[in-house]
Amino acid sequence: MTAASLDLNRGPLAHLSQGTRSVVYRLLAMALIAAAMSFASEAFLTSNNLLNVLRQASLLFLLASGLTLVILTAGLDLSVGANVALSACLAATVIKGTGSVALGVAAGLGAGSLVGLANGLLVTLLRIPPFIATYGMLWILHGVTYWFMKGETIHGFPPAFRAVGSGYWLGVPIPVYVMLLFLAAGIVFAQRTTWGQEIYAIGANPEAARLSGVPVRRRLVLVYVASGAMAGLASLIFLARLNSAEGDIGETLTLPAIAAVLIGGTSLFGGVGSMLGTLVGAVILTLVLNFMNLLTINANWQPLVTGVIVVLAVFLDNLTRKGDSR
Amino acid sequence: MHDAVTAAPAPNFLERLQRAGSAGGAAIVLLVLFAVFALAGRNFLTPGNLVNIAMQSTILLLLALPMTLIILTEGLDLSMGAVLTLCNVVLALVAVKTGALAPALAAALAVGLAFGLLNGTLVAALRIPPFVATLGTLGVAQGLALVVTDGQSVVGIPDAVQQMNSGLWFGLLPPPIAIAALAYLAMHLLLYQTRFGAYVFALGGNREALTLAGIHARGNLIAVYVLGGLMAGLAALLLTARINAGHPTAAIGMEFDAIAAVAVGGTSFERGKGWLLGTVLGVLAVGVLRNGLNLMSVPSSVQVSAIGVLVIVALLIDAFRGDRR
Amino acid sequence: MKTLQTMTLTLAALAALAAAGVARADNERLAVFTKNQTNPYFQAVRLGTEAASRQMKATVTHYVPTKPDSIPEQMSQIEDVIVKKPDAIVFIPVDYKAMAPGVQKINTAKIPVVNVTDRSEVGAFVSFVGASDYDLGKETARALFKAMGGKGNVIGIEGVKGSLTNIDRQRGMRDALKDFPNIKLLASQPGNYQRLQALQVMENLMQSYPQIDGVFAANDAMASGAIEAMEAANRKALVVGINGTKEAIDAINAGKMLATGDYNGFLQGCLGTMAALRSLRGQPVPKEIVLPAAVIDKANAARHAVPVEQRSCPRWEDAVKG
Amino acid sequence: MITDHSTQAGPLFELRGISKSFPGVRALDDVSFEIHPGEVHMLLGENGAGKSTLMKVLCGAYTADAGEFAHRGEPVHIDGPADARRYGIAVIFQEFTLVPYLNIAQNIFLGREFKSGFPGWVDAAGMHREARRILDQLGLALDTRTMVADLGVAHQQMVEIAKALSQQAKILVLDEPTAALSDRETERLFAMIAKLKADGVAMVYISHRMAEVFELGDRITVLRDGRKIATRMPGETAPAELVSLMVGRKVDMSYARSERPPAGPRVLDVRNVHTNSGLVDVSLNVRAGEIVGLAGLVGSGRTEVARAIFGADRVTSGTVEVFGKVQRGDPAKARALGVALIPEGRKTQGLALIRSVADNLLLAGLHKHFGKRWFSPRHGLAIARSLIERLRVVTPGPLQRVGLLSGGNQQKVVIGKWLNAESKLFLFDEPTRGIDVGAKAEIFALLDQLVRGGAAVLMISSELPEIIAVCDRTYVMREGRVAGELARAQMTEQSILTLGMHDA
Repeated sequence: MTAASLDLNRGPLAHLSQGTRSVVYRLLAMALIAAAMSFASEAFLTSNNLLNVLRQASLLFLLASGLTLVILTAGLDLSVGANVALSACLAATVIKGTGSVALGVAAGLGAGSLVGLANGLLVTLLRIPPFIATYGMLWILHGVTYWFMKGETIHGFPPAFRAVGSGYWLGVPIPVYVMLLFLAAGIVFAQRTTWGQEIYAIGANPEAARLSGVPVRRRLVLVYVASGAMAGLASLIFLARLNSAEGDIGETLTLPAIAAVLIGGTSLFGGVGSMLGTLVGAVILTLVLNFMNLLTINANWQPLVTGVIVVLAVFLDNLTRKGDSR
Repeated sequence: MHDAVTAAPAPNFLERLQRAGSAGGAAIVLLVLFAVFALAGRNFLTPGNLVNIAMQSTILLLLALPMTLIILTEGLDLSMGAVLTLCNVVLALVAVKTGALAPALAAALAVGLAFGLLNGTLVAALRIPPFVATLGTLGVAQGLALVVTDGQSVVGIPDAVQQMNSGLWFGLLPPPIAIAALAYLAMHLLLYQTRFGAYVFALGGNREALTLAGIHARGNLIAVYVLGGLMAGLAALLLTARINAGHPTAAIGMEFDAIAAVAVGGTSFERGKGWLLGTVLGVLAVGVLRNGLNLMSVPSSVQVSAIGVLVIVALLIDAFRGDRR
Repeated sequence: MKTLQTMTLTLAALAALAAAGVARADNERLAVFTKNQTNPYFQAVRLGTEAASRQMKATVTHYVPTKPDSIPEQMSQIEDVIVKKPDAIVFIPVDYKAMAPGVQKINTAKIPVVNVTDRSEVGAFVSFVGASDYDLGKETARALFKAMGGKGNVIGIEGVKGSLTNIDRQRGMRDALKDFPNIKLLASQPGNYQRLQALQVMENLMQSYPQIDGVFAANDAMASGAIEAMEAANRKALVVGINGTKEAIDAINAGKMLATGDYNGFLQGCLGTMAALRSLRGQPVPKEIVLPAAVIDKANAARHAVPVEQRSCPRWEDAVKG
Repeated sequence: MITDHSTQAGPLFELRGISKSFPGVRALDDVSFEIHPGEVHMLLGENGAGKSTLMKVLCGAYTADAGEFAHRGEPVHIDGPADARRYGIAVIFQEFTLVPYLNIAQNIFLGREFKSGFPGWVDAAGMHREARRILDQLGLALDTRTMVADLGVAHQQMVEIAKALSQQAKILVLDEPTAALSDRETERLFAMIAKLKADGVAMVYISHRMAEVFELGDRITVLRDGRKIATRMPGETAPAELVSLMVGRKVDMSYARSERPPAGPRVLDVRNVHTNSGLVDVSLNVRAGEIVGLAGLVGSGRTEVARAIFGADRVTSGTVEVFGKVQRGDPAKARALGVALIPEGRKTQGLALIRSVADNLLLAGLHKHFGKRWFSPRHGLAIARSLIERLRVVTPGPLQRVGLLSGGNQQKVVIGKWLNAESKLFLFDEPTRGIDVGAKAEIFALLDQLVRGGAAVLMISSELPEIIAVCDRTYVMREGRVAGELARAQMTEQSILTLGMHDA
């Protein structure tokens, strides 16, 4: 039994499923945080700033969405940040070399997916624990990126490509559309496909899934490829936004992406979580950092605040998941 | 079954090694690396260089030892690198202020203890998954290290601290190696000769058995994390002596190195299966690889990838050997 | 057993591959320490050392921490290098204070060492080669303030807190500010020398400050990040950075950036290497070589446009006066 | 409430009016219970009747909401395992309480390590000596330094028993101790129980096996729905009465089987199969419309046969042919061919306990109902509802977490999963283990219905009466081989045992 538990099985939300309820709580929390912030800073509650927050959250979400699938299967992908770096550098090289954005996009997505495939094979065929397999992969990717880039920067891309990162359509930044698109795709994939159902089942009990005829290895490879592909996609948005690629791009993104997934209510033990939750997680994380910037609070406090939010989110989750031993 | 009741043969030493944590991966990797570097590099097998490797491995070992125990309980401590960093900064600040070793070390150990207690409480009492809890405290420790130093290094460390990195203890060993060896010895005895050690295996292997045996599982679990915090405090002494400074990012990310070393050493993330000596081999494997590649003037980018390959290959060897059971 | 052999072979092959990369030379062997593999500045330094050693017929080996800017790792690399006993060392400490024990080890091993870029607080060096961050900060800021016509609002984007370069660059900028009473520093936030962080900091600060006329970024990557942020928001301001990277020079030529302080890693690499070799060969070397603070702007950008890979080191006598 | 028939000295331990509730469930309701020295008190009840909860209250793992305890007539408190131990209460749990990577001696004395001179230090030599003594008593020749992870299930159960014995318990609670034991080991355990009885140890023995109840029991208490229904002496009752007390209605024990049409074509043909899991040259077949038994001792390779057919274990030589097609793939391929496996471990292998009843019911049949890709939650719920109705699964609704259902209902969900997949060949591995009598009857009725519909069933069971009552013919396994095949007319407990025993 949990140390303390609130009885949230009664009340207005009682008819909702556990998963839906946990997302509703998160949305409420997000609204509360936003409301509190708007008192402290006038600049905060402007449409410009909110769009700004969404744009910043979009990168985090794209990375975190692939990770969500991986974590739903009780796996982990520590290599996403390194994957972004390598994919971005490859895509940048191809764009500069061939002048073709399409080829560059293909290179970025392809490289990301291939890395994901390698992770998936390490985890399934060779049965290395995901934590270690993807950590080893992180080093390998960094090494390859460093070797490939030799400390240089590649910059200056065609305006059409850059618009993907920094442009607007109907007053809303384009990355926000990309984020919403992949949110929808993620929700459909997780909730409305048989593969999604099987992925949840694998996370909840891999042996039972296997003995129910679910091709567990193939599905696992799929989620790692998805995570890699999303890293590849994120790398492209990154590239378009920064208008340059260098070896340390993305290095600092992995832990925040994992944090976003966890704040979003996806359980590290697998089988529980949602895409929408991850989006809310990414937005909450971005909101707080944005707020600290607006108030010009010393950036030294950022890691501390992030850490506290992660623990708090999961702790509150424990309180609301009554009687759940997990 | 009839013959089911007959004696299973007593395990011989080798079998016991293997069982204790597949054991093979780290040992094989270490041997191969040793052989290759000994043949390829002129300076590798010199006493001076071997001492070098040992010295370079001490700090990581001090983290990896308690990490082994934590992983044996099916836990994880991602905050260890950040806590070490914070302890490093605090130790440096106090040492500069007081000019003495004892209060500085005491302060570092106190910080380590506090974070160990915090981690343990979050994990054991509030039931937050270890990965999440310690990811959170990672941020807290890192943030505090930045805040108390405002991002600056702390220098002017008194000699009393720096002496921990020079001279010989017992006329034989440099102090860091002596401390690491003693730490290993203490941890080994703790794990294999005391009740607490048995409870560590039980925490990971079958926590309910422990509760049903009337043992306070939570208390023991907290103790494991406290041990991690204290060892980070002790490691801070070596780190401070080594770099003669406190630095707010000195050991950021070292927890992942420690976890990798534990895994390379053959400890599993599940069911309390593991082997403390394997961790030493894992730490040394990483140390030997880095040192050997440096001696061979291998480009840095290749070194980076080589570390990843090492981790994966060691685990692969274990995975394949595990198949034979 | 088969798989085991395969893996053993893999390991051996890896090591052998590595062995093939070993450079052999009969001339002086230099070990070069830089901070990381990702920042173009250090690549320029490395290229500078290579160019100089080619010209002077020596060989260099690079040592870069596998984790960017890792103090313990650079310490270990120093220890490993001492085992190899190179003829001399060209050294950029990852931290100018915390690498003191490493420098002492080099000194104890009696390997001549030239300090480059970040001036180490402790240790005996053949020479120090570097630029004055203070002067660069001051001159670059001055160029910005002048271009703004001596009035308006400025945003500062700082580098890594506590790093020597950042401290001095900020000090220089603030001293320059004193001469321009009508310029207001709205905010100064750290971007940790990183493009993305600078971009996001800029995006956020633009929300708070509707009127921004100038941006002083402590390096070029952050300046580029700030420019990207403003372009996306359809805003404009004069932006300066420091380091003189190719990217910045391109941006200056394209009219996106006002100026960059020339940190000239290539030249620092050249001179550091030359100083080490000269001292080995018994030629005189000054204790300190500080490059004059030069600001690259549209007027003189053409001179700097040669890619680093194609540059060659100047003659010692031309570069080092007195 | 209890009339004391047997003992002169009065009860050793009493529970009076114990109640215990969990969210949504009243697990124990005013239960009183007493234990006398030197008697074996059998505890019977369907799953979910409250037996396990009662045991956990007794050993201090749960704290009762209401009620009191008395030790030799003195009121006492039990507030944790340590208290229970003080009164000499020891429990042999059904689910193992062993730590895999500790050795046998360490496991036996977990939490009661022998102290040595140095604080915290254990006297390992002393522990091994004492462990040796206990193992010898049980006739176990295992090395006390062996890691428990390296032991088979039966040996682990024996270590569990050794652990309880080592506590010199005055009150020993045994929760289905023979479930994983071979006959020989069961015999040894019974001998041990007799000896303990002679020494005056009181025992509470939970069992689902009627034979044991009458062989060992001095007194029999039946629980139902968390309440005590009755206490009987073995001489005064019969199995039929006990069963009706357990289920609250009369149930026919014979699982009467309807006459079925003659079996159809062969749908499963296993030829000369060898596996790494220990099967040697196994050949057998099953035809459409028949139920074939697979009997044999625990560890004889029955489960391995099912797993090999289902593709869960690799077949190293020989062939498995299903519906005329060679199956050499994984469970996914077996499923595609119409094979279903209802595994032995319901909770570990059969169900995703944290997911809903509906999610579990749908898992194996997703491809049948939703094509290759798209899934519709609404359609899924409708399917789940109809399965729940068809199988009479007792659940508040399809969205209930399956882990919260009783054992019998969980088993129905596992079966429902495969009905939904429209399987044609069902491999049942101990389908009635740990399931109450009422649910057993329902499951057998379902089997009958399946084969009448043209499906084929291979059923593994340790309960010989079940095999005899339900199956059309049976194979008997011994040491990884098929020892023989028995036609319906030849099947008796005697004939099956003879084939399955080693010394036959």
